[in-house]
Amino acid sequence: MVEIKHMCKWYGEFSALHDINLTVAEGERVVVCGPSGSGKSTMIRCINQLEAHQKGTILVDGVEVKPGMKNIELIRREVGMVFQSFNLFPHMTILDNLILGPMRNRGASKAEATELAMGYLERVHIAGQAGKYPPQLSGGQQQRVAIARALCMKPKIMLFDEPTSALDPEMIAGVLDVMIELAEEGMTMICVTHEMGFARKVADRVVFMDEGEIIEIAEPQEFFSNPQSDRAQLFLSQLLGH
Amino acid sequence: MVEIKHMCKWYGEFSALHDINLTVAEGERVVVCGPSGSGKSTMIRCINQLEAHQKGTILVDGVEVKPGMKNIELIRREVGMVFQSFNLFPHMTILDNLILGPMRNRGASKAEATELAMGYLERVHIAGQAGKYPPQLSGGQQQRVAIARALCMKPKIMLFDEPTSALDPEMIAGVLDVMIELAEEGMTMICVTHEMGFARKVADRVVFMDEGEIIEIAEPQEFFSNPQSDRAQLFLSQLLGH
Amino acid sequence: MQSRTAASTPRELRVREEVGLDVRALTRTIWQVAQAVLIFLVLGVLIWRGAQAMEYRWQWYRVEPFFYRVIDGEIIWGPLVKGLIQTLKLAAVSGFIAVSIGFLTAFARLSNSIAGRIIAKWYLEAIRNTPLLVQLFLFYFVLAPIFGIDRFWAGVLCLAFFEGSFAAEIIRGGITGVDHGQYEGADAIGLNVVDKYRFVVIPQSLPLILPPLTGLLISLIKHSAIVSVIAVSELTTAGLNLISDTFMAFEVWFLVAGIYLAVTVTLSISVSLFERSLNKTKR
Amino acid sequence: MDRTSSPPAPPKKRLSLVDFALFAGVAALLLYAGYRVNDVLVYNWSWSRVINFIIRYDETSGAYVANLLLFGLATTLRLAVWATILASIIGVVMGYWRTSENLTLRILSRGYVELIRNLPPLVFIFIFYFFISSQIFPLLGIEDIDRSAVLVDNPMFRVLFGDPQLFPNFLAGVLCLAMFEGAYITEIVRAGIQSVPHGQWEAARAIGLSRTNVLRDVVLPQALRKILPPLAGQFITLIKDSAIVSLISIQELTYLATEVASTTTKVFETWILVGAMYFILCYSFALLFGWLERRASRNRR
Amino acid sequence: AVATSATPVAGQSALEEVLQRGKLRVGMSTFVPWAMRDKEGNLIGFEIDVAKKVAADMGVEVEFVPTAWSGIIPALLAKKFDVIIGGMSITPERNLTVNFTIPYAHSGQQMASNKELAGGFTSLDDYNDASVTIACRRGATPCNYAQKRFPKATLRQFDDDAQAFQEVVNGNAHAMISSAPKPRFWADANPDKVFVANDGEYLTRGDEAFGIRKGDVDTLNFFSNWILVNTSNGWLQETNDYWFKDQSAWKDMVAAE
Ligand SMILES: Nc1ncnc2c1ncn2[C@@H]1O[C@H](COP(=O)(O)OP(=O)(O)OP(=O)(O)O)[C@@H](O)[C@H]1O
Ligand SMILES: Nc1ncnc2c1ncn2[C@@H]1O[C@H](COP(=O)(O)OP(=O)(O)OP(=O)(O)O)[C@@H](O)[C@H]1O
Ligand SMILES: [Mg+2]
Ligand SMILES: [Mg+2]
Repeated sequence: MVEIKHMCKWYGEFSALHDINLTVAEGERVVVCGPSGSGKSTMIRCINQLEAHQKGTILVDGVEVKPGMKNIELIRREVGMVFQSFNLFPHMTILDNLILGPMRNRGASKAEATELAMGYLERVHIAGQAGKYPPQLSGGQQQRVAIARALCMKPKIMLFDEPTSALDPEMIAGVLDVMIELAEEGMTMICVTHEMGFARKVADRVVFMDEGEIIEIAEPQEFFSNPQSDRAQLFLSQLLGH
Repeated sequence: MVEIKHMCKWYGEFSALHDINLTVAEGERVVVCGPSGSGKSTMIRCINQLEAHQKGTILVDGVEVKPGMKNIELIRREVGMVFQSFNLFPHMTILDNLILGPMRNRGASKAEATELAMGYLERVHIAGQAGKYPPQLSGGQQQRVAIARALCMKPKIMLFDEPTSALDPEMIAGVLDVMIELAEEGMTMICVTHEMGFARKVADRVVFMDEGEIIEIAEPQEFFSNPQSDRAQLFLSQLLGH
Repeated sequence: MQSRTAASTPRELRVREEVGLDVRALTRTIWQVAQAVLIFLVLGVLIWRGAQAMEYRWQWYRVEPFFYRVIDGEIIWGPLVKGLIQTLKLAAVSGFIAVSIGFLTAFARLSNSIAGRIIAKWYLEAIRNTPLLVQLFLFYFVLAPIFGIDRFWAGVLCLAFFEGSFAAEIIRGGITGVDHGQYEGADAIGLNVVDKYRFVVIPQSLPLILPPLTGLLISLIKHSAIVSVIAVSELTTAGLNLISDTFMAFEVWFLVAGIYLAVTVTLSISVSLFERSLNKTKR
Repeated sequence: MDRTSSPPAPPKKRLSLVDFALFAGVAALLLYAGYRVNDVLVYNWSWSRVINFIIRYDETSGAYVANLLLFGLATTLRLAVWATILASIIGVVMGYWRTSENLTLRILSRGYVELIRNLPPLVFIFIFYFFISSQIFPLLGIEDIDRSAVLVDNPMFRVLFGDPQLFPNFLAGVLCLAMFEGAYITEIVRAGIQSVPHGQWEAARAIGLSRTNVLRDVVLPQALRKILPPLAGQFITLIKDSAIVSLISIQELTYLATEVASTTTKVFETWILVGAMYFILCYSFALLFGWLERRASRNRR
Repeated sequence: AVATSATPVAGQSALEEVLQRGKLRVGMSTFVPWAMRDKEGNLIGFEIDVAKKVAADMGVEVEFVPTAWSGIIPALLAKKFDVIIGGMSITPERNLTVNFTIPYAHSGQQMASNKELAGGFTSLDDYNDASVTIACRRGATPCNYAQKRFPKATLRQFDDDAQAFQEVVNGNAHAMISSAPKPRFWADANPDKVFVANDGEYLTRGDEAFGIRKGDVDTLNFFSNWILVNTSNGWLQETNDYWFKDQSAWKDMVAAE
């Protein structure tokens, strides 16, 4: 589904990612973790080319994505993305946020798009708010809308970038529940998160990054009980000590 | 040292403080806690009139402070204040930050002021950084500089407004150590903080506020082991559960 | 199966390898620049043809004496050079006064003084809501004789009051742009109002104020053209006089435009170079 | 004490010594001016001659009718309205180009903005005017339109564009001003577009929208809120700046004022009255826009 | 299409265009009493009468295009109008850029002086001094004259006569030079501040002519001969007298004092 080979990225002279190799099979669920600044966001943003990489190859569903390529939109439609800060469009109602993509990209009629959107809103347990504007919703609700918006594109894979870290504690559970449901339905997903409970529950593999490199890839049980690298050990101890 | 009687404050129509009564004797150390928005900052900011109150009286060292009074500077020089966000002057070196007050207010010569400042920098264990600029220091170091700056005025009382809450966990200990040393030297202080360890260790009394009112004043042992009001119980349970 | 742990390279050791020249990106860039140049060229040609269509007779050979004449081996500067000097003088003097007015007005607006705020506000409204040309006429024909101000100073003061209103807003923006915590920090160590502004607020607002203020001063050079209507002998006046003497309107206008452009662009570039060197020394 | 009681009224602000000194200073200045006018500057004030050019008594119809200066005011206003509309269109297109990924478009818009901002307005108007009126108009056939056709010579047209006889000139003036102000509006639009948080672009791209759709559906609607207030300000600026087109045979307020001053030799009265006319016009618009903005921001909540 | 519009069709003179269009477009600039506004805001004056008569003789309508003085030549070249009838005096320098007809008026230049500043001057030579300031309308005959006659004096050029005159009233200039009879009108209006220097004698004479585009012989020929005819039959002199002798004939039309 996603294949990253020897991918490198620099910001100017600063090496943000170095020799990244990662293959995610269809239906697989990967959790990425690591200290702040380790390049987690940068890595998953390269997958749909919100950031351009400079070396190596990235294949999404068999198609190579390259910086400056034409029709990058076509690939982005296959890839749903959820951000830490939701990034809903504040000037549109929830429903309009959801139907915008299907209507513009796939030429869906308004009725079709609305039906689809309402379906996903049900799924994230928020159909009652369809007519409201994003700022009127709580953070947790907004994040669930953001997930629904990504799902409306019927993506083959979902990328999550710390979807719960901007939320108040009470809100986190609701969003995680939605993500767990999605995982159980078999959606392929790559998820940057520090919610270790979530990782334990749904992840097929955990990827640990530090300083722009993948340090360790392991199954969650193994990773949590017996991290191989010193840095992962340190990271986990801090996380649990917190 | 500080005497607050029947003090009320509104922001527009919103009642931020209601009927506050609090007396702090010389050498006493008071910790103020309470949920967010309960008016803790507002209360201590009224003491040196960074906020104007509208009703009641506040006496600092026997002098009444009033909104719009002349020579409020004279009172502020008696009262040291440390903010959550340090508020160091970023365009001046650490040393210049410290000597500005003594030179301008007390007409101290540059040599005198520098000597004094270096003394306090020693005391907060940071004398080596005197020539640097604030942005070059870590948060914890900046906060210690802020404390030293306040001390350079030789204040009779120190006010702290959540001095550690903007700091990374590793930084907190250093700042708290300095504050504990200060307390042990007998400085009068009013400290808004959620560091319960600190409160237990140095506070003579703990003031618990909620919704703009003082709900409970008690000795730390009593307050932590056996809070009287429901709200304080709830608050403590959340704080410890966190 | 992927290995569990990878051997890692420390970040400092990962030099950025030359990925090789991206030929496609380079050709695209060149093509796009060429396109833009082409469009500008076409526009230029169209304008030139416009002049042609008017059957205008270009008399560029007549313009040299506008700059200088050599009489008995001595160089006598022509009207355009003299005008330029006068323009620069005008802009410098009124720029200085404008900045002073700007500071005064900004402080008046931020102060507690009711009268200060009212006067500053009316000054700003009056300037903002009337054309500069009308202000100049009023200033020169009505106020100047009343107060006995001469022509040059009438022009200078009028420009200064006009640009001063913009300077005031820039300065006020810079001052209010300083973080509120800085005011509180200054208050908390007991500084009085003057010291608070002198040592804490103004030094920090200068980096916010200076770039737009230099922009303003550069635009002052352009705006100073307007004092030609009261016959202050600056560059535009010199140009207008030449036009009415010789009727060579287009040559003179192009020359005048070229001189203004040269001056403002030179100034903009040197200011940005200066700013860059300032930023560099800061780090 | 009662929690629900409302706060005590804030203390009345009192005038301080400084205030009195300032007011006294201004008053002294005014008095001195008055004294100079009366004693030093001997001048025959004759307001009626100039006011006559604002409104005059028409003997044949026995009513008061508008005269030259009011017509000039109307022309000024018409110029400003049409030029703002056109300049906004230019500004939106150029402002979009300024943020475009295409280098050609960026260079073009940047060149346009820099050129206009670095030339004295007078010079720009002059050169551009002779370009459009000698090149563009003949191509479009504007000069040859039938100025007495029904479509052209009717009251509606007169209200919108003024005297049909002067229409080509008027149009040239509007185009000049629009090109000129367009550069400033370009920068306003660019700032508006760039004020939309980066996350909005990313989110819109992430759901696979094309660049045009991102702008049209997501960015511009949000930028509009930031753009409208400075745009209103620019309209007022345009009312003032329109005085420069008097150079090119358009009879707006300032040009007619010079004519009136010249005919009557009443320089003081003319400029004081014309200054007041501009002030009233611009200030009313400033108040109107301020009110609209406050109302809009209240509705938003 | 572009090529033909860029190079004018040979033989298409302004004269023919006017006849085809049925309308003569005249460029002018306000200049009492050559052209000015009456109480109703209409244009009146010597030039207005001349232009109306030219148009009537051609059998076409007339349209006036008031234009700021500094824009009047480019506007002519850009074909905003067919001819300038604007009190424009002939100078060789200008003649290099535009064509002039034979003169249709011969203005005399008078000087209005400030009583306080120049009251003690006994001869014109007193004005030729570095401390003296003389105002005039930009690009008109008086400016050229002043430059030559008073080379030491400072010259101030304005876009408009009224501004130049106001300078004298305000005491910023010693004197202003303008074509007769304006200096006298103004001296009459401000008797305690201003007087007409040189006992009202003309300082110099100017020759005013129509200005037209270069290379258009037909039009030049027509206008020159029109002026010739109307000089011979006395019409020009008559009209000139009406406007320039004194203001009594038309004062009521402009003033409402
Ligand atoms: N646009 C940028 N320009 C320059 N450096 C950048 C940019 N974006 C990120 N970086 C740097 O790249 C490194 C990796 O950033 P990235 O955001 O991917 O980290 P992260 O693992 O997502 O961290 P976090 O947990 O804080 O989100 C960081 O050191 C960051 O400072
Ligand atoms: N300048 C202001 N204008 C209006 N309301 C204000 C202002 N400052 C504070 N408030 C309100 O007054 C109340 C008390 O604020 P205050 O900052 O004193 O709370 P706090 O106890 O310090 O909270 P925190 O723990 O979040 O710092 C809050 O509800 C706050 O929203
Ligand atoms: Mg990140
Ligand atoms: Mg607080």
